[in-house]
Amino acid sequence: MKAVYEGKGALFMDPDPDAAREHFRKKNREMTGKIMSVRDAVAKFVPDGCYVAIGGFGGVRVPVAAMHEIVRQRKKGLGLSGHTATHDFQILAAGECFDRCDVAYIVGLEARGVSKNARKYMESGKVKCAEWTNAGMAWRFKAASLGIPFLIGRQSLGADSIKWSASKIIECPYTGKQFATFPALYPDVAIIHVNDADIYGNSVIKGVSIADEDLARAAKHVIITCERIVDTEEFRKDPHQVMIPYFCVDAVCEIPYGGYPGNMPFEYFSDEAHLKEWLEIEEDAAAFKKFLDDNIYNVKDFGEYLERHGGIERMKELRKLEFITDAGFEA
Amino acid sequence: MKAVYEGKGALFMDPDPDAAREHFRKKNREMTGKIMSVRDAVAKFVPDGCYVAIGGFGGVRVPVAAMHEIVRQRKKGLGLSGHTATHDFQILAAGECFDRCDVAYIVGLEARGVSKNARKYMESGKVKCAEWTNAGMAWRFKAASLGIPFLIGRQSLGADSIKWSASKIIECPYTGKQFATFPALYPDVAIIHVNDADIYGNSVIKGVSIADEDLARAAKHVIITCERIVDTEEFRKDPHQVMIPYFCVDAVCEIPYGGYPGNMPFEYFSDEAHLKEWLEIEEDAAAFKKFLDDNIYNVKDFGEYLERHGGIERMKELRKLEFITDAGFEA
Amino acid sequence: MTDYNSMELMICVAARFLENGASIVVGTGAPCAAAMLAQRTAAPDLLMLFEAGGIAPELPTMPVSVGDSRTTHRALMASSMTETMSLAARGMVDYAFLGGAQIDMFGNLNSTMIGDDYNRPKVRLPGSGGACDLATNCWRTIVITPHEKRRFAAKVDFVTSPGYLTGGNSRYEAGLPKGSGPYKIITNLAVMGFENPERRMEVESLHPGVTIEQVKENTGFELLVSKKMKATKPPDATQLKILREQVDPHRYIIGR
Amino acid sequence: MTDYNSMELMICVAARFLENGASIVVGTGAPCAAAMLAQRTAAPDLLMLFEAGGIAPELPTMPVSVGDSRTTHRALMASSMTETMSLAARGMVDYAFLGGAQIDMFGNLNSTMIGDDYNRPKVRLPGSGGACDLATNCWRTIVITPHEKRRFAAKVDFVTSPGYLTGGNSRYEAGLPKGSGPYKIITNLAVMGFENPERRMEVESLHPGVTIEQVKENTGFELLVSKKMKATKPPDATQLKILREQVDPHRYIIGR
Repeated sequence: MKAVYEGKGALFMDPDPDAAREHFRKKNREMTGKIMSVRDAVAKFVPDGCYVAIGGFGGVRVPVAAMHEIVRQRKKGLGLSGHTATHDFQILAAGECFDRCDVAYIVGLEARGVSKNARKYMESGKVKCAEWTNAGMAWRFKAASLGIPFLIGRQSLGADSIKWSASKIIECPYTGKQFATFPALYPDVAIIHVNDADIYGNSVIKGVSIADEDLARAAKHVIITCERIVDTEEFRKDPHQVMIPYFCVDAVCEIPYGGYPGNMPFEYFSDEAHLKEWLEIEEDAAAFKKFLDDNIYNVKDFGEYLERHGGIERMKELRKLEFITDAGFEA
Repeated sequence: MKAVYEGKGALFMDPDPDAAREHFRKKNREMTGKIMSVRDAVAKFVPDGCYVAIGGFGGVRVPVAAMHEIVRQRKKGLGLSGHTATHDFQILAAGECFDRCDVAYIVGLEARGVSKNARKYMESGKVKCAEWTNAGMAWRFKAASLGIPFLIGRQSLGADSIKWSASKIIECPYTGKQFATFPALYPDVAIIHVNDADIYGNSVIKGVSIADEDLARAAKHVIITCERIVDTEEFRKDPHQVMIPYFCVDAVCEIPYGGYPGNMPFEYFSDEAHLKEWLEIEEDAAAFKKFLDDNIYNVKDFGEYLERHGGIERMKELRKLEFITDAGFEA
Repeated sequence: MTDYNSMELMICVAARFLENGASIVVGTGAPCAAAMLAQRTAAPDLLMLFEAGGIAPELPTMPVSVGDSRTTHRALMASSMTETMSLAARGMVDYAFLGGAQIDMFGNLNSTMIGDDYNRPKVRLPGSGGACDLATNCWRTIVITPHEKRRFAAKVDFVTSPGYLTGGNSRYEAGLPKGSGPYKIITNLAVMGFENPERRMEVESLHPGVTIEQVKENTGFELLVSKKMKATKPPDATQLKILREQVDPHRYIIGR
Repeated sequence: MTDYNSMELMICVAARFLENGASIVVGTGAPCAAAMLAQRTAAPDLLMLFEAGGIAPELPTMPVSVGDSRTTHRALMASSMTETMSLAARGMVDYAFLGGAQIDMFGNLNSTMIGDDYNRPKVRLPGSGGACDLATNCWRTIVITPHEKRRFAAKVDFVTSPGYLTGGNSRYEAGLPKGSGPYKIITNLAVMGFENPERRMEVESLHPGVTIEQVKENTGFELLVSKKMKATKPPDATQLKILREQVDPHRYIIGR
């Protein structure tokens, strides 16, 4: 099959399902307990240089505790999927943890503004990029989850992103029309924050799933961070809940408020004041360095970070805000 | 894009997403009530000659009431997707309603045996076939639901089915490996039986979905038959339930026990005795003709059919059987 | 005469383009306000979709992310990005609102970078997000943007979201779906469309008190002017009341 | 010595091939009984999957369809066909049981038709269902079948589910996944495998009281005989007790 056009962007990961099959063949299918600390999970499954994909979207259901841990452990040379990566991207950019990135949406925080530091990092030349779209990245995870090397779509046709991506343009053998190809993306590790999980990794996501059902299936390793551990019996009682089955999962870390200061649907709303603080302090390099020390590097764990930002009282307020929905997002 | 190989099987429906887009552009997105009788729904949305796809699988969650109605209205010249079509296939074959079929699994009823009459019909030369697989058909619906003209996969490679399908073999532009293509299938109408629906067509499926979430999105028209109508408020209270949104749906028909004598997960188990009766009576052509008269042609509606097979008392037994799971399937 | 600011004007104008029974993928900010306003006026059955998977919510307030909790508040489905994006690909989405740092005369939008070297951008912008996807597959895209010369550029530095590309049939020749494309550009000065064979940006209506010269002065390329150019119908009192009291009572958007 | 019938024998033999921690797509009948027996003996953590979407159920009794209610009884997920089929495509499924009206020396199976004209079959069989899909993508396929000359055919009338095709590397040259393919054929007479470079069917063990001549007489093609051929280990008392009392107390399968 000859492509009509080939983008010259980097393909950071092998899209060959046979390579992935060799890995998945060896993946554990026993129901073994996988509880560990987020520190151990990051140490074990996020080696320097590996390719990481983050669940959630736009500061919503983002595994912030794991992001902090990656920065704290000073991971370097990671590959990153920037799939409407906002506060998560901002944190990893602050740690200069990655040096290559599949971009769909980065540096911004949607309605909140742009991370000055993340932008600076991306303008520094230190990060090699390939340029995609949100649906393009979703298609790449879906291709991987279907065990096929690519999926076609029209997104990126006519756009400059295709030049800087690893998409190709092919002619459909049925219609003769042009479509772009989206190569399967099998990340080395996916980190996904969920509402409920059992000790084996069966996981329930409330609110929108974004592309996380496909991401969990595409990734070679999966770290689940969850608001709470529940008994497997809860899932067996009603088999319509689990979105990520245990055999996709390698580590389960219980971290209540692990998505703070982001929004965790059906749990707590985002702490817009603290997110604003992040954005503002980035204006001043020295202050930002101290801010990172105070909030990540010199902090024992995520629990201590939560304490520094109001602890359980603040969390209770954010829970209220999640359910008292007419309060507006700046409350 | 040149195909390495092209199956010579028929492509009954146009896989071009642009043709489908023109249809979907005009599809109603208002929340208008769509309640109607199954008689009216079949009369309106299943014209002679159209291509029909049936939800459910293997006698499970099959819209039997609608199948009877198609036979009773003596629909002719239909196209049919045979995606582990068992009792539904048997009914439509008894009515000789279709003359072309995309085959994945037909004429059999899995562990129950083979429908002699359906087999005879398929051996008669009256039905033009193309040969697929279950995953192949699922892939075709998924391609349609993704708005793309084809999806690739390995199923059918090396198999003779590919010769009698409209699959082609292409070389992956990333790996150089061979994959089969599965052209999008946009049926004219899908008929799907569900547990709960509201008057607009928002629908909840309990148990396995088979490929019905994709089928509902692929089909140009969708008839929902449901065990019960529920208030939309039930769905708005918890937005994780609805699998088929109202804007895919054209008709909603409330038919309690509408999947009888099949199994309806979380409602009632199959009536194996009656299914056996169907299989056995097909051995005798004259007796089968009378059986069809008594059960379909000379029956006013599906309610009368249920009455003839024990009515509410029998249904209560089958409900018991669904929940008393150690009774075995021949009880 | 009712008093209003230019954000209110743009939102009210945008809301009027959304007819009842249409579907729309909604972003944060002004687009969301316009869709909410339309639902509360002429288009109660406007089907609201969010790119991260929120389907038909009853929005209690403005979302801060297109994936946040608000987007599934009393929604019919909490689904996935694939759900929304494939709805668009199937032709089930009538409208999407887009934005960008630059727009050219064919409605091509840039939200990726400023500069001429992709590997060393002068300014790195967020990128497509879902914008390119929606610009590709939704039937009609609408842009709400301030009217500034540097934004309305002769050439965008990067085509993030394709409009009519180089005009004429070039959009469809590139493989984009027939009949789709930019529909209206709504600024603080005017409304523009592309209803001409070259598919070039054309002024369709001028906002109250604005002259065509003002519009041209603030545009970095040659604008066409519709022969049927008229005055923009200003916001009416009902629109403003609903916008201010129900849609954005905290003035997050209209207070900008 | 324990007494058993040949269905019980085949099920017990098949169960022993399923190791703990493996995953398997289960069909109705004997395969399901074998998987349930394995779970209750050496392989409690055998991950049971059904092609219609039932994931890891605790089966209360034999399903009558691979999509019926039993397949989601106390399951971890009630998912979709795409879920199971894509698990297989990703290499997450170790075993599948298959069947057919005909099988050839390379393990190719026919469940589509008897005859030589596709358009006018002498006998129309159900077709692939999910068999071809599983034969393609699962790592190892196992067949449980009666040993009859007309079934063990020199040439199958239709390759529904590809085995090793024409032997050697032909399966992989056709694009099927490396390392996948037929693993064991279990009949009422013997167990056969394909552990040779030609990928031809080879007798690995003879059931108690069966001679190699008997096997050959009931086979329509030339069988290889493994140099390491041994006697099949008969069902043990524990297996039979569990099979009869827990797995199939109604004797739906073992009573056939």
